[in-house]
Amino acid sequence: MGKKLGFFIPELWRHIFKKPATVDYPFEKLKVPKGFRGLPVLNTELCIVCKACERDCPAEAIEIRTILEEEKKFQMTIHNDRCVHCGQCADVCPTNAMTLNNEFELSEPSRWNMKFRYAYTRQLRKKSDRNVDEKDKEIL
Amino acid sequence: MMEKSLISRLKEFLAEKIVESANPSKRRIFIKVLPENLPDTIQILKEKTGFTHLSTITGVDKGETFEILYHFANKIAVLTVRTEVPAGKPEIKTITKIIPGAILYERELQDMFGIKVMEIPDPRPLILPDGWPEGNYPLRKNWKYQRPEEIIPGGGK
Amino acid sequence: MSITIPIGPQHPALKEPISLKMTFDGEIIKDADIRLGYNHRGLEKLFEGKSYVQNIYVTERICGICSHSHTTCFVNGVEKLLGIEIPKRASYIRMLIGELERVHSHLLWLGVAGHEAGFESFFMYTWRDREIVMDILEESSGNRVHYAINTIGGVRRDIDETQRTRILNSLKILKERTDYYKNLGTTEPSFVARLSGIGILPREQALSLCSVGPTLRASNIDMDVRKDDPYLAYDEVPFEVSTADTCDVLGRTVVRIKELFQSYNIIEYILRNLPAGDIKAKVPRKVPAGETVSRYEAPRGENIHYIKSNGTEKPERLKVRAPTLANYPATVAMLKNGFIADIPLIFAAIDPCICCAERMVEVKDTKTGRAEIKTFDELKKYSRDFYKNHKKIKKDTVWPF
Amino acid sequence: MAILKTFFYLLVYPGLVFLIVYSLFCEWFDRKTYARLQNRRGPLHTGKAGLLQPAADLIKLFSKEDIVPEKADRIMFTALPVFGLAIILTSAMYLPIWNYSMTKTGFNSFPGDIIVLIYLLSLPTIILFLAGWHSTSFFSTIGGVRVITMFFGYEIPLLLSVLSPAILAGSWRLAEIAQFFQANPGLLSVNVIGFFIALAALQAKLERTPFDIPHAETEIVGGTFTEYTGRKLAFFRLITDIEMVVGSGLIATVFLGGFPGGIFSSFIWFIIKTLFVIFLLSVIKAAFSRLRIDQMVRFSWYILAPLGILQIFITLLVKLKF
Repeated sequence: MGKKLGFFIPELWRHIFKKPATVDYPFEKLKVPKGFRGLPVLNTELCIVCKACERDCPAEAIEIRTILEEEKKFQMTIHNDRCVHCGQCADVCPTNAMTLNNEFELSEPSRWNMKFRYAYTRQLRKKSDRNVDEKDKEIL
Repeated sequence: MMEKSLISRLKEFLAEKIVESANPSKRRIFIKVLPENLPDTIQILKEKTGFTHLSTITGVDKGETFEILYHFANKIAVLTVRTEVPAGKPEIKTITKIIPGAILYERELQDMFGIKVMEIPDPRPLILPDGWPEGNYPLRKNWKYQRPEEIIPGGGK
Repeated sequence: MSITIPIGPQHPALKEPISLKMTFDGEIIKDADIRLGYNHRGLEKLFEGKSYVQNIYVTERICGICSHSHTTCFVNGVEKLLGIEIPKRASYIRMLIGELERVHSHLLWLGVAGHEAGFESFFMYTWRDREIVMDILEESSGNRVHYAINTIGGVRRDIDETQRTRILNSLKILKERTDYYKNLGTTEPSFVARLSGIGILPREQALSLCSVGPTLRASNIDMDVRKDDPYLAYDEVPFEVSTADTCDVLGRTVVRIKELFQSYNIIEYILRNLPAGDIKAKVPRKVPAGETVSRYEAPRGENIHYIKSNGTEKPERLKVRAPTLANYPATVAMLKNGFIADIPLIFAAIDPCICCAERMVEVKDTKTGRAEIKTFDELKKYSRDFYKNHKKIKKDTVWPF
Repeated sequence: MAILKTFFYLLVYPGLVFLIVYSLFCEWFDRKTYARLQNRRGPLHTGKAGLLQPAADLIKLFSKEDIVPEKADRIMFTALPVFGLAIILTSAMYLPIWNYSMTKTGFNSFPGDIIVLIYLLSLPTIILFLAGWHSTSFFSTIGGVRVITMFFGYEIPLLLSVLSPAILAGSWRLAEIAQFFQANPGLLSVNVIGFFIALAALQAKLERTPFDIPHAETEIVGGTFTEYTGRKLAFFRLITDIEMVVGSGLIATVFLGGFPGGIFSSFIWFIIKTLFVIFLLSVIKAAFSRLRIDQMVRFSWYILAPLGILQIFITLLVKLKF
């Protein structure tokens, strides 16, 4: 390995005329790839309140409360300030009601703004859903 | 195959020191020794069988006893030397004279389980803060912690 | 005359809090003492209270750089306890992500070495090229750092054909760039002068202090868990263990650059021989009682998890030993008799990941922290009051103009 | 009238206002070049293409809280930045920028002013050392000691290299040296080695990579400046920036033929030549890694100083021939 003084200079010189690699971020955004794990969102029409997501969330970011048992009214709170965006809720969801979207600019001035509440009536179970749900008890 | 011959060699060298031995899966060997035999065992392991690399020391709270596991590794197998000390008198001899690299793990053991390591060259706490109250050993099963209520700066809803 | 200087817990050379108490005689280090405990999150206690599924994501958060190593180590161990064999494709994908992670970690380290040696351009260039790997990882796993690709029994995402070709194309650029950095890192006179001959760790000392990873391999000991104790499908993949015999920081740099090339080859092999089939096996939720030791070659060295299960959904005990902790005793030995200027380089040469090494204790600050939480208005009021009183007491400190 | 003129010289051009504005511009130029060499963008959003960024940084520092460490020597700690700025502003007066014509040399051009300029340029180093010493913090003290250690290394090569053009021109007056080389531009090539030595020494004087040892961030935090905040730190930044202008002006005068023409053309030449020197300094900054203090001293005594003596021999040979 010979030592060469100024080995780096040609490379530096080449880069003066190159386009900078930096992205001028707030004005210019990179594309988010397919399958990015962003903000978790609930499709209330599909949720069957099996509570699998609440059970498996490692950050305890999902909270399901019963508002009225007779009317099957429930409230789900997604604490996005605790969420670690692992996507386990979407994986474990038997009806694909939970999904992660492409949103990545999540900063908010207050943590209260990051708690999303969904109040909804539980949907009637379809037969196919029930099968998935029962299997879910045994497997991950 | 290698493990079998290794176990037989270990039994040859350590003889009556091994209380029990197991080979649950490929390349994994567990042997159990009495706490008073531990430094000698490790000395023999290092000199005779080439287990020089101590991976880590694990403590497990088993209620009445504390289990201490010394994980050694070489190219053939991962050898775990297991020993148990009573919870009433948790004391173990240091192995830093044989393996100097064990010092941090032994200090960690002292911090987390309150197992006193005898003749340890540097007994200061390693990871617990300086003002940590005495007698609190976080990884013991009876050490419970109350997670404080979540307070969000800014207050209100 | 010797003086004692605290390096850390907050110091520009340290990216994470750790305290190094150094005793100097002039510019020469006479003694060094490491104090840990500034970055504790109580993870080992936390593991005992969470289910195995949750623990995948908790282990992932042990470290920000080698997140995949910890999950793979954990998941491999749990699968061993369950006694199941995961699909071949799944283990190949795990290996692929693991090697990509190694590439990104080593490129990051090269940049950090440049930064610690005051070679900012090198830092900027390597980190720019590291973005290529980060983009690959983001595309194939959905996140730049926490890939979350592992699940018990397999992986969560598959690699499709477009991703495969994209990774292979990116590898060409990476190989070319790494080749350039290899030449740059070993020929640039000012950089080599900073790296060579410092932080000497002789072979015997490296062995007796139980150091791991590139630190050990730079002392000419070919210990690599991938070869010694093959997990996943490493026994099928051809690769060599990279070593160097200089025992100094330059040797550690060389080892890492060699490993980069090995990783490129492994990735290429994996992508060319990716077996078809499932990516996930069905597994029960409860793990039968038992215990296992799981090892993994993380970018920084040997990573070891001891898992003890008790037949329930939650582990009885999960002990994590990250590679950085194993390298601390060696670091203290290396620092002695060096120059002040070498501290950041020697310390960086073990690629310290402090949050990895400290994961044990329940955070005590939360207890006192409660009283410290203030609203923004309170804080403003506090600062106003502070300055009112401040001026009264120290009027003479005001700038004379 | 003469007094007004002097005041104009001192305060506007080439004095205070011009120096501050131009040094901030040079800092922007340096940062931008450095960034482009590293494939980055550099300052971008303050002013057009980030032109006002250095000024914004300075204003920010001026508005920050001013802290004097309890154990520091309060008087020295406060006075040193001001002294430093005064010294460096004075040194700028000796650059033959506006009164190039030998018939109209001002009060500040006299035989031997090159020595005075070098002397004044070396004083800020002492100021930095004292600033580090009087901060009494560990890191500042080490930084101060490193400043003075380095000072012994690079000052001799700088002097040697700057003297050789003076010997060739047969004058100790900056304006005359510049005029000599304008008359014989071919002779500039004699001093090529000296030019590079002077560049290296100036880089060391400005404490930039590879010689940023006294305030090596990853080793000793901020070195000399560890304890300095707010206005005092702003003063030090200004000192370094102006030192860069004066130092590159000195190199441009003795090695690049000075600034010919009247008040306007000399102004333009001054800008072009100093920016060229600063560009070279930026390239050096980008191309090397930081040296260790012992390596730096060895480098300057084993390589720079012998080269400087060699340069003087070459100059003497050329001088004897012609």
